[in-house]
Amino acid sequence: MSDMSLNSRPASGLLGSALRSPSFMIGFLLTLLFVLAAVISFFWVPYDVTVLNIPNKLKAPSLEHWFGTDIFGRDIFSMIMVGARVSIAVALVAVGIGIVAGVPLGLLAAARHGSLLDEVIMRGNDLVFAFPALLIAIMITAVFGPGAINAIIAIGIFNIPVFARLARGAALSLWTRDYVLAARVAGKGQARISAEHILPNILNLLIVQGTIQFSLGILAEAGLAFVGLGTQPPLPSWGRMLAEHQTLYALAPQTVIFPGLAIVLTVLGLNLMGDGLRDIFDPRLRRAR
Amino acid sequence: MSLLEIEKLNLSIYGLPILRDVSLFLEAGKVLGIVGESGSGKSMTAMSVMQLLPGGSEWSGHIRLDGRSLNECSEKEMCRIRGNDIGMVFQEPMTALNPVQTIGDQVAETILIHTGTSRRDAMAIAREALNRVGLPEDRFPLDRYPHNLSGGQRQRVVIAMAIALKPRLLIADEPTTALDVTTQAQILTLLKRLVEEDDMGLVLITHDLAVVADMADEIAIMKDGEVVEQGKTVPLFRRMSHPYTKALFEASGHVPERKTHEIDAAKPPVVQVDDVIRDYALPRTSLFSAPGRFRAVDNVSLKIARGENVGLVGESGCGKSTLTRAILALDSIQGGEIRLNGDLFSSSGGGPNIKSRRQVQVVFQDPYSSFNPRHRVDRLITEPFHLLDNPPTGAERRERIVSALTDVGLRASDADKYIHEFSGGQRQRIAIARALIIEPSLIVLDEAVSALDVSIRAQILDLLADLSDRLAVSYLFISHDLSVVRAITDRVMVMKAGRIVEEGPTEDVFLNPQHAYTKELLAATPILDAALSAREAREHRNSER
Amino acid sequence: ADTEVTLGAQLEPPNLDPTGGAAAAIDEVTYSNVFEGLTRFTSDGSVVPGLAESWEISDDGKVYTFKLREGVKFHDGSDFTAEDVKFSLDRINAEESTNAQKALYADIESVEVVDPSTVKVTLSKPNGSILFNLAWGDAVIVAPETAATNATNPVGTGAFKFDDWVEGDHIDLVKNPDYWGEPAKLEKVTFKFISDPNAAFAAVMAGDVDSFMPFPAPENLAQFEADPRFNVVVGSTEGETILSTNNKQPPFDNPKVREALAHAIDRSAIIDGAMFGYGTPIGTHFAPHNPAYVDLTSQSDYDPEMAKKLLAEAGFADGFTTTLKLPPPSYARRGGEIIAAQLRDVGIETEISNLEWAQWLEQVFKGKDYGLTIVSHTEPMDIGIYARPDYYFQYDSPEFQKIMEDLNNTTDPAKRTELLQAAQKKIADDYVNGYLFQLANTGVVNAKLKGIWPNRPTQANDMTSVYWED
Amino acid sequence: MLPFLARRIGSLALSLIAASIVIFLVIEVVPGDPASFMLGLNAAPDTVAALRDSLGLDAPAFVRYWEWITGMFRGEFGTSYTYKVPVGNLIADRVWVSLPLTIYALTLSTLIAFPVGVLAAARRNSPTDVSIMGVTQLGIAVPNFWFAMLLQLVFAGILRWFSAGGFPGWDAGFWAGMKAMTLPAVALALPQASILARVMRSSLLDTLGEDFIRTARAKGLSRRQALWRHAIRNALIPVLTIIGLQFSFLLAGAIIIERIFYFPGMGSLIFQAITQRDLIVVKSAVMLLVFAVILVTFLVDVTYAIADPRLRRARS
Ligand SMILES: Nc1ncnc2c1ncn2[C@@H]1O[C@H](COP(=O)(O)OP(=O)(O)OP(=O)(O)O)[C@@H](O)[C@H]1O
Ligand SMILES: Nc1ncnc2c1ncn2[C@@H]1O[C@H](COP(=O)(O)OP(=O)(O)OP(=O)(O)O)[C@@H](O)[C@H]1O
Ligand SMILES: [Mg+2]
Ligand SMILES: [Mg+2]
Repeated sequence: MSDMSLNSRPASGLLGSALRSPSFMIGFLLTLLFVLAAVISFFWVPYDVTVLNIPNKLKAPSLEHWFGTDIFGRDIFSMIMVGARVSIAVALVAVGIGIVAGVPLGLLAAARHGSLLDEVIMRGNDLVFAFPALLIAIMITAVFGPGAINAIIAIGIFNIPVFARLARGAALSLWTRDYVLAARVAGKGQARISAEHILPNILNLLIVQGTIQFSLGILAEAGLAFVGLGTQPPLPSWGRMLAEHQTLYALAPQTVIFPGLAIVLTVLGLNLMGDGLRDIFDPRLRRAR
Repeated sequence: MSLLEIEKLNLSIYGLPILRDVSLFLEAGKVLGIVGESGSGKSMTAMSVMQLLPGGSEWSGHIRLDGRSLNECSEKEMCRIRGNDIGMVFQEPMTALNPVQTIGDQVAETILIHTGTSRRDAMAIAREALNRVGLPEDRFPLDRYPHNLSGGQRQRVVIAMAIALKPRLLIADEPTTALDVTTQAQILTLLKRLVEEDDMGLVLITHDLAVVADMADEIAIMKDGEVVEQGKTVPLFRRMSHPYTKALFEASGHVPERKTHEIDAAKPPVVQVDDVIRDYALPRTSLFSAPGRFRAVDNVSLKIARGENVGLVGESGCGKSTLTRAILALDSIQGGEIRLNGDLFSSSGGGPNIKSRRQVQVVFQDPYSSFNPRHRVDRLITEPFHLLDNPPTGAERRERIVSALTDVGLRASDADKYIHEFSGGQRQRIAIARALIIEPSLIVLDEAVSALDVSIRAQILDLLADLSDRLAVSYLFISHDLSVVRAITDRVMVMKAGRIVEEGPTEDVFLNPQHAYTKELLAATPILDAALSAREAREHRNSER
Repeated sequence: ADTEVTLGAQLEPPNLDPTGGAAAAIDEVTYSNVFEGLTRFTSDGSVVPGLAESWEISDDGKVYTFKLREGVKFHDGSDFTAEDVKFSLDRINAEESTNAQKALYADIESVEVVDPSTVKVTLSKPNGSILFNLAWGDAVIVAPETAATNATNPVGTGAFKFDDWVEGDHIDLVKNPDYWGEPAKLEKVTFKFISDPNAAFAAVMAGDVDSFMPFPAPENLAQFEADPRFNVVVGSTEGETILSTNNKQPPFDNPKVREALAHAIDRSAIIDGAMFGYGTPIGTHFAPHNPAYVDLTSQSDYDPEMAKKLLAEAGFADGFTTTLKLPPPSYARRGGEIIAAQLRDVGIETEISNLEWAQWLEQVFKGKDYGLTIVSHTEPMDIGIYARPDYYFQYDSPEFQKIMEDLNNTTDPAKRTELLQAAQKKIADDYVNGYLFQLANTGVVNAKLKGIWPNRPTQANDMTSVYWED
Repeated sequence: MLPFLARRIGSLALSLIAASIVIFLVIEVVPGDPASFMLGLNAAPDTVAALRDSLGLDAPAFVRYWEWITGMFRGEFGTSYTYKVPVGNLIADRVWVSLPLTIYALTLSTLIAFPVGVLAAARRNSPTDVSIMGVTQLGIAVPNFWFAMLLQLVFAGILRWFSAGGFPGWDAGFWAGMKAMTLPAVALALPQASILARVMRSSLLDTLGEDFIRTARAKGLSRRQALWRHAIRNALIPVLTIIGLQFSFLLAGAIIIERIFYFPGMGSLIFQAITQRDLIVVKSAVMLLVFAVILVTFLVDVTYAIADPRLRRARS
């Protein structure tokens, strides 16, 4: 797997193979759908999600309320649109943290392969992995209080070793490439080589992993929100919608089915897209097809 | 009736034609050599016989083994034929064996699959097969794992697997390409012996004309999926009716024209290596003991004068690349010092002297991995500008790029292309351009032509000779291919186990080797002319008898 | 008939010593079942004799002489005597005491053993609530030998004995055959702890528990009601659910702002939205089922226009922003969202933060770092907290403190009622907090199970008279 | 093999020390006082102070760290602030519930994933493969708490085949215990099985592309024989890693599932202890989990060495 992007070629032809990959296309469309929902929600939603209409609560789906209304009479469709925003933002920033902190660490460890620094970075990664993620998230929220920011930090911390490991592994195999040797012969330093030669060539790998971590981030946010540690009201969040209506499974199924589906489809979309991207970037598989 | 008959074999993979009208015949007890450049369809022909073609393949024509048509065989019947009637040996001994099974199990598996014998008997037969390929019981018990064996030993295991059931036909697809010359010679001798002992038919696929001239009774020459010429070895080479055969032949023995270089003794040598030691740290064996060391370069000293071409030969793993990396100051050294044009470049104490770095550039073996696939040629070849105090910009930069490209026989317009738009030979030219662009005094060429087809190799050698004449640049030319070294260098050094064991003017060393190892190396190197003459003499004797 | 019952409960007790912690869950398991006090509550909230058969009160109201029941034995077989009473009461007031309600018994000056079945309790000053206070779980009588281990192995005098505790899952009590009073009808009672409301619903539906009181999700009650297997019980609790306001934090130090707050809140929407209709609106900090209750809800009717006007008068025509810190129970979380929306309508923006109990205690209760919060005060008759200026509302009214002092010095019931009503009015007039509703005791009980207390005068699941109907 | 073990054990010890410091420091900064939590709304400040004192909360940090660590070596974990029972017993009880649940779930997920992954790889690009891949994608995308609630509703609430949750204790009998574990184990196992099946498939496909598979085919092995005799054992290495990771996830990451099924496992113990600020339980329980994870990683490494003879030499 780690070899996939290492044979990558420039963008030409990727678009064509993207269009021919069904899993990428389905994934891309699903993802696009939710990104659009999030973007549109900034300008327009069918109903204001901060206005409660208690007499109108728990209405089944209808023409007025496509997905019905929730326990406070809010429009579930609108809440899902705004919730998309939250999910995407939380997951995006968390993945961002993972990339921004993890990739340089991984590149550094690879550049200093075998040194004490490398060992320290790798053992540090193992250490983070050794902590059960959800527990640490709970501890973090116990220290700093619940909220979107802390959820982001909690999820982000666990993304760091993921990206550090990935970057290190891929970078290590690139460091043995002749073109890296050639750059060293040209007198370039480790930082410069990492930036010019290593990073661009592991980008594909990072994009694929990023997509997958992104979907995991959405699931994690939902999980945290479900135990009450994620985004706080009044901002809607898919996980909290599920948590707040978990007792209404039988009475008002729309309140749990739609947010649940939103999570499932988004995660599915992202995973399919990641899979598709992997196939597209991986020349070995491409040849086989 | 021939042992193997291939008649009008056509193959396409996902609609892409790969083989066209390939027809080949082989008698029992004979060797058929198939030669041709990379991608000419040699392996695919072999795979068609095995019926192990990749997905999306469609083929037509006839393949008969001992008169039995494989066209009509079901997959199940093919399974019975493979390993039993046809054995196959592949090129890469390092990956051809299952790393988590013992060699005994892997050899015995062939027997267990095809015969109803007990495991014990199968192990006994496996033992015997391993003995036959020269892996005796006392040193190679059945419960060894592949990773304990060297490449040549692994290749023997693969051969043992293929011949365990004494198949009628053995196909060997480049069985020695990954091995060094001495091991290659042993494996080839082994194959020859097995053919004689078992009266087996052997299809030997290779791109090395010398090997095939030595081994094969009949030769088929392939190009672009077609057999362009086929016939008995000696007449085929003597006649060479097809122009491609002729080109191939000429290219493989090609010696570029070179002027002799005058050495200016007054100037300091381009590179002077004094008592260099390079140790690799081995992984720690325990937390507290100091890590072990492996001495890959052991007290090596050498000198290269301006304009001189020096060769460095030796078998795989003897430390050639390690020495190169030390000269390029890519790795720190543990002893000695390296001077470039008289200035200290690197020593065991300190890191490299950046100022001197521009004096030395390098060309690597693999033209495919030598370039960052994301950069255009202009950016690729100007990378060494980094070493200059005032890198040229604008028009001057462009000019330097164009002149470097034209120097290596490429066009100015190639500067804006990506590396994947070039062939292997062109890539190697670009690599040379990159090395030349800052006008270094020494270029290290580490197996720079080993990955190229013979005809392209000939072109690159010409280019190198030409450049060295025109620009007075020195080469350190590293290769395991003695004929290439002989063609291009003035002086040669022979390396063994981290030490230089012999050194002298190239022709002297080749004609009159002093060290036993050099002699062994030379004896093992197949040479086309010599092989042909030997075969001719043999055939002549046989026909007289 | 069946003689075993499994009760569902949302919170697991941290330990089983009611004298060593405030957790309601401790009393919910042990009160009256395992431990008994001198007096005790009945289902309707009145105080009746417990381990004390009777008592006499001196004329100055300072000396209580309790006549103890005879023939009472602790579960370990030892006799219950006046010494145990003295030990238990002295222990509450000892310096190193960790009794959560120590303040309730601060007036006890001394406890004397007159004879093995008589105890004389002397107060430093008259306290009309002392019999009531002694009925709390925090004043149960324990034996000196076992006091230290009651947390994990409670030994009391009640109709049930502690049997087994699988931490995190359940606690078993078994019938005490040697009970002094009428023996329990059940052989075994199991308390099963299910914190998740959805799991609670599933557990009831699956028949894993026979009763779940209070049931944490009022929205499911309608479904149980429709199911003939279950009875839905709606009773009263002592829980005044209020929008606690930080009276010292600007702008809430301005009575006008607090009044505006009171008018901005629509109680019926909250009861409907957060509690699915279960709950009685209150206008002051007092339980509506108490005879002394005065209905003051009209004083803080929902009137957003009025609220805006008052805000403008107070100088906040453009509104302001404050914090709303919510503890975990769903009345608080849901109520909080509704109140936030209602306050937004009058221009008050709230930043909601959902806190765990520990954080709530730290930030709100102890640190007084909050603007608004919602919490249910479930202690019975706890209007006295308004007399503590350092209490987290930070309400400091000498007038109110005077009323409370008078109340403590009064034993005459009519006079006490009068004072209690004055107190209720005073805090309503000062709009100390937003008074929302009295928490209802809503639960679901197997239709065949009889004798469960419908009301919750204190945190208790008195199982002594529960039985299965055939 | 021995030096390899020594080296791994050394780094294992270092990791544990680092982990214990991290845990202790995090616990130090968690706001919230166990004493005031226990005493509730009406407690007087001096009561709280008395309780803090009796809980030993006021000693300096270094002393408490040292006592904690040395205590653990003696097998003493202190007494839970709230439960008032020895932390060791508390954790031991939960481990006997969590560990079987983890093993149950892991077994289920492996039993499902293994054949499914092999089937998909063997029939690469066939409709079977495509649909298996689709279903596993869905399995990964479905939040496990959502799935758990659904299981509970259907199998406990409607069909009433299982109780909705809880754990009767092993005293109630082995089968009663297994039955109580079934729904949580299934809820935990299915998403994990999806992941595992995908890893199994791709690892197997990678291995099937290796040269030695071609060698095996040339010996006359059929596709299926080559798969079973040569590919699977080699493909198992990445699969082992994932199983190792899943073990740690299941052991502690099951908090949400444990909540839904009010299952008295390690996850809910820690969750509850955090809410009650029973920090003495939290730190030892988390330490134990981290220890378990590090230990499993270690075991996986050693298993690698057994599965792959190359590693035995390379590291020794
Ligand atoms: N699995 C495959 N799928 C599609 N095309 C293939 C596949 N393998 C080989 N080819 C193509 O078939 C042609 C012949 O390849 P083949 O491997 O037979 O060459 P060869 O003569 O053995 O070369 P070499 O000396 O490099 O081994 C090449 O053009 C190659 O690109
Ligand atoms: N990073 C390393 N660590 C330890 N040993 C190494 C390392 N790199 C190379 N070696 C060992 O050093 C010796 C010399 O290796 P080197 O690559 O220089 O050989 P070479 O002569 O270039 O061989 P080839 O012809 O195969 O390229 C070999 O025995 C090799 O196993
Ligand atoms: Mg080939
Ligand atoms: Mg080399």
